[in-house]
Amino acid sequence: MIENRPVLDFITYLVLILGIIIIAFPIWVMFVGASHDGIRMLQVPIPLLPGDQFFQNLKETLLGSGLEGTSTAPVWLMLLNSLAMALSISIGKIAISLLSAFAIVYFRFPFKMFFFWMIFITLMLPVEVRILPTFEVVADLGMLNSYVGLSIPLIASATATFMFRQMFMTIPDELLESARLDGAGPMKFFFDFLIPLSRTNIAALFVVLFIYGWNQYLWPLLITTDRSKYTIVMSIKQMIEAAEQTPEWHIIMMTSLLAMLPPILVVLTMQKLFVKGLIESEK
Amino acid sequence: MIENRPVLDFITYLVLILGIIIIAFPIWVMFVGASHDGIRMLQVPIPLLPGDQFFQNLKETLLGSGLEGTSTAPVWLMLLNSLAMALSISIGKIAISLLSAFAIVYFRFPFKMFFFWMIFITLMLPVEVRILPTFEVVADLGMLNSYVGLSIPLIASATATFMFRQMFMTIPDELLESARLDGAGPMKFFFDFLIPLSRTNIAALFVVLFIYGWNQYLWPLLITTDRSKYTIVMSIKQMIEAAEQTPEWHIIMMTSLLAMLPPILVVLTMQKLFVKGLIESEK
Amino acid sequence: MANVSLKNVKKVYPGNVTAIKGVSLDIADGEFVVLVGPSGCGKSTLLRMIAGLEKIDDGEVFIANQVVNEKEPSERDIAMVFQNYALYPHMSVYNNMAYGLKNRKVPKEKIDQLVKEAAKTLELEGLLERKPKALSGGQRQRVAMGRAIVREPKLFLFDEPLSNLDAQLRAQMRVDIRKLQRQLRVTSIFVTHDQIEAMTVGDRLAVLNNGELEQIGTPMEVYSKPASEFVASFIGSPRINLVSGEVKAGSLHVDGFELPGFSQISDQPVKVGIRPEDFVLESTAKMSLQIDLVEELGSDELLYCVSPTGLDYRIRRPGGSGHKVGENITVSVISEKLHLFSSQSGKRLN
Amino acid sequence: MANVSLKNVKKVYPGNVTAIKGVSLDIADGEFVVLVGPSGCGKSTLLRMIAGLEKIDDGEVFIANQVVNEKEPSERDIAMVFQNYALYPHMSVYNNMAYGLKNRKVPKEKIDQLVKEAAKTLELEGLLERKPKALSGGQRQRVAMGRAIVREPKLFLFDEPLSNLDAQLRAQMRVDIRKLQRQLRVTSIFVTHDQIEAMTVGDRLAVLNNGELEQIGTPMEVYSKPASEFVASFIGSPRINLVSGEVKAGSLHVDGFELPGFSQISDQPVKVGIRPEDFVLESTAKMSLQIDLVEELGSDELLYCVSPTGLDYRIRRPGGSGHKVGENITVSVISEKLHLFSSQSGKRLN
Repeated sequence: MIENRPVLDFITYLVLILGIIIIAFPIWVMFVGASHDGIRMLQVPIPLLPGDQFFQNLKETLLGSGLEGTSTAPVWLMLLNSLAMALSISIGKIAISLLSAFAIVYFRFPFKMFFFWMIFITLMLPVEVRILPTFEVVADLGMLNSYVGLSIPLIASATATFMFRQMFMTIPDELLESARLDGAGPMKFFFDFLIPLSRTNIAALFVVLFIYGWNQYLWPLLITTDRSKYTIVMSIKQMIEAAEQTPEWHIIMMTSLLAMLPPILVVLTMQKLFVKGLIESEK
Repeated sequence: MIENRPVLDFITYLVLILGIIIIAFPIWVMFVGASHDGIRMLQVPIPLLPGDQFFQNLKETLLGSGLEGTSTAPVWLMLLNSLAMALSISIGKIAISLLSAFAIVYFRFPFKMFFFWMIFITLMLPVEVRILPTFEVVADLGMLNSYVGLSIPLIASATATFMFRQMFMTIPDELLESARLDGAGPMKFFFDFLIPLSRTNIAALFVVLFIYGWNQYLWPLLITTDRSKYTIVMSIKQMIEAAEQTPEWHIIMMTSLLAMLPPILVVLTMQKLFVKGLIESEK
Repeated sequence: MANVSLKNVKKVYPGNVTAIKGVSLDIADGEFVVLVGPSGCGKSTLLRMIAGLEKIDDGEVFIANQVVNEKEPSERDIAMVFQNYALYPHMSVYNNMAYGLKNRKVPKEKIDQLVKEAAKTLELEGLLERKPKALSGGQRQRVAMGRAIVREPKLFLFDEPLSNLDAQLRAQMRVDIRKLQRQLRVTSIFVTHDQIEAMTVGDRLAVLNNGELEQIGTPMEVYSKPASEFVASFIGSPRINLVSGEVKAGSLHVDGFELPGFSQISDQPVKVGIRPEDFVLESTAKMSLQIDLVEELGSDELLYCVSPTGLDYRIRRPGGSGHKVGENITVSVISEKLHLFSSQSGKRLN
Repeated sequence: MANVSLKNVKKVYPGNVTAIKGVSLDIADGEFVVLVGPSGCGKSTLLRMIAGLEKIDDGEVFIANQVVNEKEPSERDIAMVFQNYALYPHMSVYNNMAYGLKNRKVPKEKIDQLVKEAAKTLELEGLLERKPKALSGGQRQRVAMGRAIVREPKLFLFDEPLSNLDAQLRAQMRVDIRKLQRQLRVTSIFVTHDQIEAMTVGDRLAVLNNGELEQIGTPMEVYSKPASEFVASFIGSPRINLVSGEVKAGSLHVDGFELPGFSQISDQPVKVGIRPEDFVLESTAKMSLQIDLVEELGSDELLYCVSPTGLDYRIRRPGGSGHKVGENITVSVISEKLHLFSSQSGKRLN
């Protein structure tokens, strides 16, 4: 590779160190904040070392209704709602994408190109862009305030279809032909070959989609009016607003720590497959 | 490829046709709604053919302040704000990602793996996950209600870095070596080879990131309190709420049509490169 | 084990491109036939039509005297070895070999027995638990062979199975495949673009060009009596010398010489083919050539020569003769060793 | 144009793997040297060290009598043709050739003139505006050559430039490269794993094995007097026959025979090498062999034979001899044609 050049090196380091400060430091502040009591958090300077109130705060946050005086659901219920939404979105998207990529790559059917472009359009116009008409449809179908309404419209998108299409295209035709000679029909090929061969891609996609689903804000805000269907990310804006009146920073910090936790857990458990799926160069 | 099977065919069609109904029909309804006057839109049944008030509505929406009685900025200003945010995010992300992918792939420097993983973490924890601490940092730096505050935190993420890393990894080493023999230094290689070779990838990424930036909701909502910095997507929720009191559906439909337009325009102009960048199989 | 028969088989691609222009071919039970030709000649397409991986647009394919045009590939009872081996990357060697048997609902113990036998034949016993990517090129090739033989099919199809191996391994596998086929006696069709492989691996050789069968015969028939100018120039390394000439009143006029004794050929312009090894170096010979380049191949050497009229000739001689660039030599060729082809049709005349 | 000199050059990879174990080599001005060896022998690494693409861990590389160890590749004034050609995919053929000159700040008119000259030499004139992906394999190869010669460097480096071409084109380009080098008289180093290419393209041949230079000499020297068992088996196709034997009291004992006349060799176990073409078929000869397989190559044929003691021999004969599998033949070899190697060191003994 290219030799070292001192000036370029310096710039590289600078950029990277700045990146760390912007990303890592606030997370530390958040963790520290979640481990002190409410009074300490109002004193200046803000503490930079963890306190001893972590589990006390955890209990208070999880079982209480978040901040006093706000009208959100209890945090444990919001976590559950978020989890249900994130899981339905990620699993639903992966299942549909796998099937449609399979259809596009391996089947010849009339108007194939037409359908291909229809799928393509959803990629160009994600749900946020057409959020109003989508809201209308969901409302008309009576799916407001339901898990189905929360997840279905976000499932119908094509990003993942394209990823699987790309993946399937790299599978040599001879593999399919060899499988056919070995007596494997289309569905057998799908389950015996495509799914196992896409393993790392599925894992990587699951992580990305779970985080995507977890972080949805605008859509849940639109379609949930019932407190019991609120998601955790929805509470954050409300808490910041509430903080202006009752600055219970220890609870706010703990809530946002809890909101961060599931994505991190998913990343950590899937990490090996995820990294493989992202990094793996095609052989 | 696999032969046709009638049952599979039927299912494929069903799924695809359902997809079209869910996506295409509401967009039509929206367009129709935007072309009638306010009174017609309140009558039952909802019109299914376009009316003649399109340009009247357009003028009213663009130059007025959206819905009467709401406290949002004029729609043209919101469009401008959205555009500024979307462009800074997409261009900033592409520039930073290109440079960091270049550093990761082509330079040997100490702690390379450490920095690699730091970048990786931003991929696992996108801005939404760490939104509260990020808000704190931005507020402390006095960047609330500014374009810089709107875009910088959303720029610092690594998805695109990985994409470019993957792309650069497919460039054969011999190309770099040949360029070195031809007297090209690192920066010359970057501009003469990596940028032109990533052309389609840059275009595809630009489209995706523009749409991503355009559709940001939670983050602008948090950091803008000044009406003059509101983005167009922020107005949608407010309009729906407002619609319960003053159901000016023709204005709402026109606003959401306008909100859809820039992403669509970007997609259409970049379409050829975008499709190439997404579809192109590595040779 | 079965005979295979093609009857005027055609393949037309969209846009009316005829890839296979009516090929008829009979392969006896247990025979080993090689399809050879340059890339794009349709040899792989023909093989894939026999396998059922490409539709047959016209004509009929018989396997064991049954028309198989409409049969699924898996119902034709054939096994195929692909150029890139097409091993299943997520399965162990054992499962790669067993997969086809499992799909045929062969009982587990029987599968186990068959796989182990095949592994023994191909010396793969220690590798059964490995994944394909942990194997060397030669081992992968043998796994692909194993996957083919374990099913005990009626017909083996080989699609350039040796082209990804290095030269020494290729020479070795060539001999191994030949011996294995002799031992199993399964009818086999082998596609290759390599003329040395084509000459050595099979019982008969079918030379394809441009979707048409140019010649079929044993390797020596094809080499010593090429049916067309194309076959003459394709088979044989170093390449045959081809010079333009004319037959006039029973005599061949070529490069300034007149050779009698071609009275059976009517007057016409011809192409004259001379194999590089058919030149005889004699001090009294008529033809005088100047050496332009000498390639020493060890056991042989190849002289690139120019005639006084400016024509190029390749002459093959035993190695170590000490010929130098710039030297003049005189050579002759006996008339029986000349190959005459029509300038119009390219077909053999003598 | 310059001489090149390697002085005890070494390459050590992380983990103390020594890829190049001290190679010394002198190449005269204008000479064409071929580095040949099996994959992994270090031949490409050595070439890349001369190019400056790999660090030299020990020893010195001289180009035109100057140490270049610390020089950037672009400062060494060399041109390299890569195996995959490494053409710049986003530039036209013209720009591919002009890019290096532009970076050297050559004036525009001069670039234009040089590129057009090179294009003429290589018959690329009609293709200058095309992108590399619109070219055939052979054309790409010529563009890569053009990019090298247009810079008029001191030294050409070729890294297996012909391995992506088909057999006929390869034979053609081999001759073309040789003629071009003769014409330009630029010192050249050519890396290949193909022993036929190695024999024919260069003035001298350097055989590498396992990071060490086994032999250097003209092709015929290397073929007729291989310096080691490795060189004997690597150079020459079909492969040399290698049989274990023993020298005892001046006589060679091999496969049941005793041959006198090896008194200059001390008593030790040896490997005996016999080239397949060095067998003489005589009805009165002592050695009786049974034919196991006949490969007919047209002009030649290769007999795979088994001796009564079970040893395999490859014998090369002129084509069309009509030998059949199962037939018994008697052969002899004259003692001068035997190559004897030490069983321990593999070095040549006679």
